[in-house]
Amino acid sequence: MSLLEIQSVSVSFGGLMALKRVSFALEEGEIVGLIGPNGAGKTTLFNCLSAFQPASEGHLRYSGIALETLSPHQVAALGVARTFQTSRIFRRMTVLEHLLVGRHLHQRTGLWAAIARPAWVAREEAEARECGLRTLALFEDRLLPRLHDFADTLSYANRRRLEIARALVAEPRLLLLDEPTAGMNPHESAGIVQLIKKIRDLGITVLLIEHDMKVIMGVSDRIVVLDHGEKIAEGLPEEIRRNEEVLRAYMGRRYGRA
Amino acid sequence: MLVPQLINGLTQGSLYALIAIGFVIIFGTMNLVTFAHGEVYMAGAFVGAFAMSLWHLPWFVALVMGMAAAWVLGFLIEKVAFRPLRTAGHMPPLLITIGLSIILKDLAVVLFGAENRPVPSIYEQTVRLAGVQVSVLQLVILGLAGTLFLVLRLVIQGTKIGRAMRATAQDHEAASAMGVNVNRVFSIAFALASCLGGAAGVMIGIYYNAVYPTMGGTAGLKGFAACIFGGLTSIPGAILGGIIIGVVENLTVQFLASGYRDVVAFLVMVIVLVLRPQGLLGRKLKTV
Amino acid sequence: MKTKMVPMLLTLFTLLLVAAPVAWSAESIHIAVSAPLTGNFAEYGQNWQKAISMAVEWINAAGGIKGRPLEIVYGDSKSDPKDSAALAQKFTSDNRIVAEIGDFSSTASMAAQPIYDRAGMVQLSPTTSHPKWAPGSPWSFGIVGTQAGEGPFMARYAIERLGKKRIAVLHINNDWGIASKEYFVNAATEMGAQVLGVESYFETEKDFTGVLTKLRGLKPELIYVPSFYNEMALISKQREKLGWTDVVVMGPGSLYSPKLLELGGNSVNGLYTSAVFFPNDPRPEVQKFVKGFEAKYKATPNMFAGVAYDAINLMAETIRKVGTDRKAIRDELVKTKNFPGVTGKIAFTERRDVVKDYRHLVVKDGQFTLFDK
Amino acid sequence: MPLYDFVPRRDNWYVWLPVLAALLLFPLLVRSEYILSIAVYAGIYIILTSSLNITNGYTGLFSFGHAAFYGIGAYTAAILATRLGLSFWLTLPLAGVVAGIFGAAIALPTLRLTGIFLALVTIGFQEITFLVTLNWIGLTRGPMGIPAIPPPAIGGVALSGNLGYYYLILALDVIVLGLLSRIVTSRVGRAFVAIREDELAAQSAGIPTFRMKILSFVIATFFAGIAGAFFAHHARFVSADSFRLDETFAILTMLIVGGMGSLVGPVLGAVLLVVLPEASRFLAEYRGVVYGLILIGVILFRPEGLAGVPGIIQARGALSRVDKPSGAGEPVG
Amino acid sequence: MLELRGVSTRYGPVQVLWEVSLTVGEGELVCLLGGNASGKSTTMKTILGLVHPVRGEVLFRGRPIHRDTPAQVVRAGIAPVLESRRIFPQLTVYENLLMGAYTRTDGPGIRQDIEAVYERFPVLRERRGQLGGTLSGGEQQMLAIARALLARPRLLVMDEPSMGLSPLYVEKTFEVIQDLNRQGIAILLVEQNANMALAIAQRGYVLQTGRIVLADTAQNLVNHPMMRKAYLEL
Repeated sequence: MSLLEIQSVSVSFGGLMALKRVSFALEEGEIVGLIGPNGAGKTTLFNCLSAFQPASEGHLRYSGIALETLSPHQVAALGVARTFQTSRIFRRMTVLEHLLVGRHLHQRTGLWAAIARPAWVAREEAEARECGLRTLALFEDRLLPRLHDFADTLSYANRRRLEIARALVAEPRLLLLDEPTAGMNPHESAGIVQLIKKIRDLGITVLLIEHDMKVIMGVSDRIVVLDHGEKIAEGLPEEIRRNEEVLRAYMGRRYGRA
Repeated sequence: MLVPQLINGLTQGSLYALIAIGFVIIFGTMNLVTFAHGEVYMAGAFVGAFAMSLWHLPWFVALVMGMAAAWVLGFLIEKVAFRPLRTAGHMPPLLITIGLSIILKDLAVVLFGAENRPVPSIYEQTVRLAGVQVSVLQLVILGLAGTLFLVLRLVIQGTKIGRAMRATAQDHEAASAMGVNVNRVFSIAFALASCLGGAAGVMIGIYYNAVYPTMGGTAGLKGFAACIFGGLTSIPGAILGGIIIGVVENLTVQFLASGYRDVVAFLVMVIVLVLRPQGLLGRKLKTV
Repeated sequence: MKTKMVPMLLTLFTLLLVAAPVAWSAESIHIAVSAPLTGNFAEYGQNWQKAISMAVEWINAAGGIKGRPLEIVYGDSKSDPKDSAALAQKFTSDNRIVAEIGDFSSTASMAAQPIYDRAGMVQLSPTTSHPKWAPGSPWSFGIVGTQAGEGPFMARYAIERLGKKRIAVLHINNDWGIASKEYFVNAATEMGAQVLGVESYFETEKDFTGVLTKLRGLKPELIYVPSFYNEMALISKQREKLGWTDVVVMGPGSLYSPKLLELGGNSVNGLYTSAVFFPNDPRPEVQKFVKGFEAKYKATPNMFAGVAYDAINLMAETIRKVGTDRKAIRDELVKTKNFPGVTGKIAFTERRDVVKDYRHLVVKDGQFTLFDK
Repeated sequence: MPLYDFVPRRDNWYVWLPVLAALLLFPLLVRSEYILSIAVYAGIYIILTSSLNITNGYTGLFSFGHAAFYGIGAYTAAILATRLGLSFWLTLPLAGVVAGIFGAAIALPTLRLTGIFLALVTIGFQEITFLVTLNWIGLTRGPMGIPAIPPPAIGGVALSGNLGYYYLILALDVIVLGLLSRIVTSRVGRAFVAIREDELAAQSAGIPTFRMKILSFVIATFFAGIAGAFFAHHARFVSADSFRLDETFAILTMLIVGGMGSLVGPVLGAVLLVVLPEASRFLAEYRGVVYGLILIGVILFRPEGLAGVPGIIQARGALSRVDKPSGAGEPVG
Repeated sequence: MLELRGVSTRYGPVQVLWEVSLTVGEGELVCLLGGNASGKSTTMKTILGLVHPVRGEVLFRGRPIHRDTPAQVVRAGIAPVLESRRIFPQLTVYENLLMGAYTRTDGPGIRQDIEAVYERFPVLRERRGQLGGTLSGGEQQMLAIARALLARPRLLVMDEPSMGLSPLYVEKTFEVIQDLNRQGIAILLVEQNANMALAIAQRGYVLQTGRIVLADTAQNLVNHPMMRKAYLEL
């Protein structure tokens, strides 16, 4: 059984079809790139997967569980974490606090425990902190020295890293990354490529939206291409590279000759 | 007693509608809510009252003066409270207008005293229409409110600045790219909204024969409720909302008790907000 | 470590709190007045203030109380129970203050009552007329009379003197208004009148068209309106505009004010009311007060000014007799008999309120005139 | 460390010792009923602002109806004490519970709304509560208010002077602030802040945002109810006028002036704005004007208040995302 | 006629354009190409005065306009066709056209020009009383172009006119663009659809992550190996 199966999913906004019967599957441990020109429906698909956007048709199965009827936090509880296209960091929280929020699902302190503070609450917090620091170590010295800095003082690239760290600390099985290198310089992007590989080595399956083709080609095991809401190609990076349909989607038809 | 109550409600409702339209214009173009609108209405009412009682001017001159004063006040409020905070989200301008409303109300108390200021009566006669005794003043107010609605419609639908206001409301970046001076449109929209509030203030002063510094509070909230009824963005919706609230209030007085009439207005507001935040006639607002 | 800021700031606040009290001259005798100087009832509070200031001026010009000048400490309660209670805290904790006058509304007076009671200080209200007020504490006094007296008096006026049997009531919805309504309605029903309907309004309302339309539908011969003159003027004008002319309007003595004539214009002609205070009253104390008030403020005093004037004079008189001890003042005040007030003779019942004489008035040609028929 | 970041912890509790000592000694130094009564009011407002801070500051839900819950608490205590003769020690928690239930009842249907709509519904609720209190004479005695509420008794002795009330509210403040600080420094408090900062991101971190928002509302309204009960037993009289929209605005102003999203801010705001008008009686007539000017000045020049977390009131609700073309790039004249 | 010199633009902390320089000559049709998020739209907004650059300058007919308001830019003779059309959905077609002529005060001239665009786009005449939002995507595109023409521009700046349109309307749009250019209006065409744009343009620039990486004649660009790379990183 595939980890994630997307079966003929369509989404329409008031008559406009953002996704048209898109189907593909993700196997455990894969890195799959999701590409396509602007408006192709990539982020819409992500929103469907994380239950922010209901699918008008089709099915989404994650390790056999239907995602359609769940709410976003329930999807997260299943082990699906995501980042957002435009960084959605908690601007007035510190780096460490982001990681603690990321551990939310692995903690159980509720209102009464917060007030009564039995010993296990402190242990739970210490464990979350541990786990957070371990996760930050993946980013070498980018975030660790800024543990107590507010997120809105971070550089753009660090904000994206922080978002990834927050998703990772939840120990997901499936990680959805939406343009993790947007706004990064080539050197920083290369770092993200390494990071994504490390993430895969942790046993996490990655679905990646990315505009930087160097990143996509460098990291993906397979690539799925969307255009105007339809899947127009799926295959290994080499195959996609040679695919004329993909080229046309990006560069347009030749005027007068199409 | 049903027909007279309907007429009472209609008269009162048309004045709520004038206040509500102000909220619609401001929210529609700027996507912001003002809390000082009731105090603008109060200021207009005072100017109108002074014009009639101290300077003994005819009521229509008082009306124009009240509207002009409200226009100027609205213009200033936009400059002080909204202009510096255009990109700051909803809350800061809202809170500033709360501050302004407290200041205006207290200044009015200090300057004019807390008591009622009498406003001379006009059109004290009644006429019989289809067997029902109707106050001439009520008819005059209804006529005036109707005229203002029409003039407003002409301004918004038929003039260049009206078109610019609508365009700005729909897409202020695109309007800006067309060469519209968005700040100027905002100023004018705010002043226009205030001016209608001022008109309502003058008329309510004449209708109830009294103006007083705290008159803005409840009136502002009721106008707001009416505006929500119409979904914050629809002028016909606001007019309908105002009239419905006016009529329902008077029916509440007739069939329930006078003390409950405001409850009904706010209940309507809360229910509409919870069940249909876009209002009855408002366009659906995008979220997320 | 910037965290030191926290204790430092808190210490600063503590100092502010300590520094708050203000000093005043030592030898004066201080009487506190808790009154609505701003807010919805500001007009009535300002009437008090005018009358009280004038009385104090006169007392001090005549050498004060045994050589000591009288000084008033005003507190603005807005007639809000919370402010009135806060002022009570302030007044009772100030050792120089010997007694208090106020508050305006029954609600505000009763909110402060337990505090004066606890501290042991006289609370003499010029206007509180709720029958349950004065009996609520041995330290509470009322001098305007109670609704228990005025209500039946007005009912008799309506039914026996004017011969109106179909009656509707429109009252202000507060302690005073409800008590007024109840005593009037009970008395009227007992006297055989038919009370067709009772409506109420809140103090902030200005629109009476709806409620008047409703009452009109009941076809009463008389409407009894326990309210203040401000609202009465609006009610009359709006009634006139609705064309409702075939009805007699009556209300208690709170309506009696020149302001009613000014605000109400023609619409209040034919209105029946009563008064405990009447400026044309030939008694010398009344004439002295009215002349002085008119000279000083260019306006005729109303009932509110009159009762406040009586309150301060009664208080000054009591202090003159027994000195400045709070307890002694109370014990002496209880014994008051036949104090010649401008609102009539003041003699406290065992409930520490008074029984007033009322005069029948009617508005004729824009003037209050004594009604005698 | 900025002031807004101050949270009592194991390693810094000692800085509070001199403060606590000063507060304990304070009444013995001033010995003025009047000043003590001001201090008691400041204590009540500390609870009100701190609890409002949970929704408006920490969770970023702008409620404009706090005075209504304060009033519900006060009336609950007043009615239970005068009709059923319950003691303060019972009415206090019950008032909190009743206010919290109302909070949940209001929150359930309305918390799906965000930003300005939530503010408007709470204003509507505020007005309705006021008017119902005024009209439901059978329960609340309407405009007459409820007098003769018994004072709290400690060990069978009823409090009489403000000295007792002072120590009582001091203890209550310490407890409430202690509870609130435990809540906001826990996983629950972090979830609140995450919702304020970015609701979608919070959801995708697995936070059940709807449930947490309700919880935040219930906590805030519970403590407002507690403040109300104390008020009722202190003033010994409640009437609807004390819990109107102006009162909400006053609490809101204190919160904004003190600063939102921090534990220290609301305390500073409440104390400052209770003391300032009393210390400046000469401004009596202009008090409202001064309040308004302070509010405007703070929002224009220091929107985070004295000790608040910067940027909270500028946070954009869902509605402002409607005008997506704006706000990008440098502002253009 | 239009010249950008070393323009850098940022949104808050994020720099989007880095030292962008380009020129559009009198009567020229120049395209600005690039993949997703390469900075094309920001370049356009910078030219239109909707965003102000932090460094560098924008000259139009020799005069700096990078500190001007959008209104001044329009008056100077630059009209925009914004990305995804951005017509006013609640205004009628006719009113949308009037908005295009917002900065003009010559009533008769405006009426004449509206007649002229009706001639060019008969469908707009048919729908003149309809609300803009009820038009189909292609019709909206025609309206957006017509609206820009009503400013009587010397330079038309078009942001991705092909986006989200059916192939038929894409062709139609490009025909119109070519036609307008033949009549002497200079055009800066910001496009993702490189092949199509290069087929009608005289020169082209390629943006990649906020920097100009290629500048050449259209003919040379069509088969330039860098093109593929710029888009697909091949």
